[in-house]
Amino acid sequence: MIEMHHVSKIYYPARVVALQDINLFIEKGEFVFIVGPSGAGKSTLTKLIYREDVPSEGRVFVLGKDITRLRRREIPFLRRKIGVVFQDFKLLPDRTVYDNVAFALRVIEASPREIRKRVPAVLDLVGLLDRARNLPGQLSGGEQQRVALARAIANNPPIVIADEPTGNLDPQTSWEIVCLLKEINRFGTTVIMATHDEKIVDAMQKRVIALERGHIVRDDERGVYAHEA
Amino acid sequence: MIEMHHVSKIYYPARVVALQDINLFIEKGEFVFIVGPSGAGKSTLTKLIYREDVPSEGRVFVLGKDITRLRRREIPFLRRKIGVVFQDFKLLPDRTVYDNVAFALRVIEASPREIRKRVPAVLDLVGLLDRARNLPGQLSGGEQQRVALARAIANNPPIVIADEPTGNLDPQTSWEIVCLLKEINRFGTTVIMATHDEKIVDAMQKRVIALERGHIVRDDERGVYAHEA
Amino acid sequence: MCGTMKEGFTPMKLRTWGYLLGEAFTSIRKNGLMSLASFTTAGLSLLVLGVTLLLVVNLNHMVRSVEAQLEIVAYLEKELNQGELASLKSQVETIPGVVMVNYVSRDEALDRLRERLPDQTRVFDTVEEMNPLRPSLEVQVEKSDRISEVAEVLGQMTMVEEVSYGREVVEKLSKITRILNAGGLALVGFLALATLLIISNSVRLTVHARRREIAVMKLVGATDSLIRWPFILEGTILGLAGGMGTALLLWKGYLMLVERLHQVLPFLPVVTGNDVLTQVCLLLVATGAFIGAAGSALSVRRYLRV
Amino acid sequence: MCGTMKEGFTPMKLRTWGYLLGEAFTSIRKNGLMSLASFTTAGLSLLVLGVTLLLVVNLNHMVRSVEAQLEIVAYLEKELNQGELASLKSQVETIPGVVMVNYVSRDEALDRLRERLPDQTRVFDTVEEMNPLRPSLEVQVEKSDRISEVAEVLGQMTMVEEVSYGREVVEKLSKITRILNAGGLALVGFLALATLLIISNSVRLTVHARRREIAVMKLVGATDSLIRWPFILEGTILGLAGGMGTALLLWKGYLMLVERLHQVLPFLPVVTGNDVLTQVCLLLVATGAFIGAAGSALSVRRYLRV
Ligand SMILES: Nc1ncnc2c1ncn2[C@@H]1O[C@H](COP(=O)(O)OP(=O)(O)OP(=O)(O)O)[C@@H](O)[C@H]1O
Ligand SMILES: Nc1ncnc2c1ncn2[C@@H]1O[C@H](COP(=O)(O)OP(=O)(O)OP(=O)(O)O)[C@@H](O)[C@H]1O
Ligand SMILES: [Mg+2]
Ligand SMILES: [Mg+2]
Repeated sequence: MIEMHHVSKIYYPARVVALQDINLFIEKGEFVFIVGPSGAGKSTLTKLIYREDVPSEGRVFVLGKDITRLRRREIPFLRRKIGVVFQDFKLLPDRTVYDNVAFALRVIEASPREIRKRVPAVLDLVGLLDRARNLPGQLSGGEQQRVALARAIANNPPIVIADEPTGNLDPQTSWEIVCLLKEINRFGTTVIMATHDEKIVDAMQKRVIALERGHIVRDDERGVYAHEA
Repeated sequence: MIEMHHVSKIYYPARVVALQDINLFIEKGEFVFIVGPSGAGKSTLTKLIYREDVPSEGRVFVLGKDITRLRRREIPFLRRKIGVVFQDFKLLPDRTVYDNVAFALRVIEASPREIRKRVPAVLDLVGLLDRARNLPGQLSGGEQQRVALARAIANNPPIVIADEPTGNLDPQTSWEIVCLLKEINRFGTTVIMATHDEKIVDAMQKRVIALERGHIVRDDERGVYAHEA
Repeated sequence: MCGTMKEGFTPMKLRTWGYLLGEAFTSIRKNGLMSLASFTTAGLSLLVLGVTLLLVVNLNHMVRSVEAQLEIVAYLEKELNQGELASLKSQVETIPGVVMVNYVSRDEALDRLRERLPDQTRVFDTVEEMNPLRPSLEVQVEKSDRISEVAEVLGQMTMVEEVSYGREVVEKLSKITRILNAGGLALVGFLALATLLIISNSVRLTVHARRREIAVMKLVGATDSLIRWPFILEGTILGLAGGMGTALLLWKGYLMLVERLHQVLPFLPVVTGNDVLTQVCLLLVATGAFIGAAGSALSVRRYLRV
Repeated sequence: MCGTMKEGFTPMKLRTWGYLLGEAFTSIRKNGLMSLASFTTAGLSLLVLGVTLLLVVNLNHMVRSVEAQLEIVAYLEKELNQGELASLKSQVETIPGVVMVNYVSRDEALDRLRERLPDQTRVFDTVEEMNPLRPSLEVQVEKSDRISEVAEVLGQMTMVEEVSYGREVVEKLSKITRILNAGGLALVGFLALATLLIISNSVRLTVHARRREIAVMKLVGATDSLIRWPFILEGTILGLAGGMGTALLLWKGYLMLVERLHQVLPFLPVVTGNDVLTQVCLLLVATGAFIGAAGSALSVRRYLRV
């Protein structure tokens, strides 16, 4: 479902090596944690999957296609298949919570009926149905993060990427969100989650890919956040 | 140093009650954690201190002045005394890391010599001296967060407010940052930190104020994140 | 599975178009002050263009009407009888460019001279009984640059003794006409260009202000069309509104001005026909809409490469 | 400790001013395309204003020069000798508004009439020996609307038999002058307003694009001045640059045009004096700088309330 072959990413002109010689296979339906210190390359890795960036070297296959060779016109259709919770949320500041979530359905030209049904449903899942009419700027950090999650899962994409989706949430709410992702995963969605939350990683017993300075230093089937504390 | 008397904050028109009847005294040199679930009112509480918002009711005293009665012209001089790590960083996207940090010194009209000395020093403290020439958009989430911290402490303010300053950091780096705050606190700076990190709160053994739905539900001298898990 | 060519070419559904139009209106409403800025900018630029257009049209019209008063005088050898006159007249009327021919007898000529020089009455009293003036044909010509040709043809006719026309005046006038036309065209062209640049600058600034939003939309999977069209529609609506506002203002204003001018300067030949005004107004509305649409389309382009 | 009144009034240090100017230039460079948009918008609007100004100035000049050719003819009872003439002349010259006085004897009058009517030579041959014309004083008046007053005074003088001036032409002309002046003033006023609005709209759009940045700066403790001044300086620089570019273009363009016009229409009385051109150009530069500064100052205000 997602494959990376000898992928490197170097940011110019500063020549920052964000990723180096990454080889990775993620099957359909997997639940993968990506861990590693700040600046290790976790976000960069996810950006290569939904093609916010292209690798400097190597090939990335997503859903059976070499996305490093995608035409400009085809990119939106890739992105619609991948729901992303961005680390900095990337909500549209001038639109209500409702419209932010609805936007993910508008891009796939869903019918108004579908939108009216689906948006309240996902907002309810993240516990923000009563804030639908607010603008993102009127929500707390954790609430905004949950709106971002609602948008990511709104159109039932086959892949969900969550970059630090609990960074602004208390432990209790974090657990609820992770359970939600687990539930989605149980119904066949591939979930990739970059996180710093030791407790969650350790408790979930899922595959853990550990990055450090752009290298994969560990890839365990039922891993933990770190071997040595 | 910071006092709140019967403070309430209600956001209109939705009538969201963010804080209700808060009474609070924080002495000079204290280190205070503010904890609580998502949307409890932690950020709102801090916003009242540096006057991003005014309370709907009650009085707030900071550094001996009733800041609910501050004139518009006086507000900048309050804010210069308070270094804030915003939950969403609030870096200037068009300026380099260096200029972002230097800006906090420019507002107090520091001399160019001071700026040239101080900016690299604080960037070194947060481990980002080599990224000084980058724009915020070219940094990882955790790196941006550390730039925000560097800016907050750059002009040695008597009060530092850090809203979720480790939300995007791995445990290792989080500890380093907290130690940095502790160090600053040891030299007399009052530190107020809103956080969701159980481990840090429990290990630090500092004062903990717990909020829930706008109420202070707990205020312990040497507290922990939560009594019951 | 994803991003096949076929998907890339799927046209947008009808309901999506409705949504796009809604987006455009919502955006205009939300960015109220900015919309107002773009609207007034477009309106004002078009107004300047429109005022200049009308000015040029009127100047042209005035020069025309002065030209229409120009005439060639062909002095005849002797007074003509009815038959001779008719044949000469019809002959002259066939010369290309001639609009009207008028015979002036010797008596008429003297009467006119007397009128022209009211202070010199005593001179004419003296010559009354022995009128030394010649009969003439007054020939009116369509355009001033035709006059010299016509004069030449007239001069070669039998019975015509001498041809006279204000050669200098005619030459000056036809030069002025040419310069006015060229200058007016240049001015209108310059203003059209300025209007285009000013409006599209204003649109570009609006798009620029929303560049981060555009980037986010693209990351969530929006096609270029889905992002582009609300901007284009918004630009079109604002340009159209600006154009229509301008047209209305210009229409009312011009009619009022013409009426006022008629009272003060009844002899001034201003263009009053509604058809010219209609054309100018339609042109402004069309220009506004076109520039708004094209400006948006071009401006948004830069920000789609995300 | 914090926010005492005294602090609120502390003026900015000199080095801060240097920093602010640096900020303005940096911002212009960073927002290259947007700066260009504002610059061209300002430049074009000012150019339109400048072209119109020169047009109005020239029209006025032309009307003036036609007016200058207007004169009153005061017919005298008899030929005057040297002494009489000198005293009458000096008397007439003291009438307010009179610019020049010229005596025309009977012989001169006949010669002129002959020149004016070259086709009627035979008439004059007839009257040669018994010249019926009267001697006259030609009086030139400063402005067309002074003519009727002056004529009246002249009429009441001894020795003056009759006063004559093209009453209708004069009246038409003074009406036209008034309308041209009013119209030109209205046009320039309208364009100045349009320029002001267009430029300040453009500035407002730039400021709007950076509203989030402004909010962040305020939260970090920046005073209003620290945020406002880079914008004001940026606006001033762009407005100044726009004004200077325009002035240069206008200067070169006008001189070229005047030269060209002189070749084609040597008789056309265009304004050639460098002083008028200098004034117009300085006005444009000043207007550009002023509008840029004021537009920025006003636009940034809305976003400072954070
Ligand atoms: N556009 C860019 N230009 C230059 N360097 C970049 C750019 N984007 C990312 N980097 C650098 O690449 C490295 C990896 O970044 P990335 O965002 O993948 O880290 P991360 O693992 O997500 O870190 P965090 O946990 O802090 O979010 C970092 O050092 C970052 O500064
Ligand atoms: N401008 C606003 N308008 C309306 N409601 C608001 C506004 N700002 C905050 N709120 C609401 O007030 C409540 C408290 O918000 P606050 O940001 O203080 O929460 P928090 O404790 O910081 O949460 P988190 O841990 O998620 O950051 C939330 O329910 C939030 O939605
Ligand atoms: Mg990251
Ligand atoms: Mg918060």
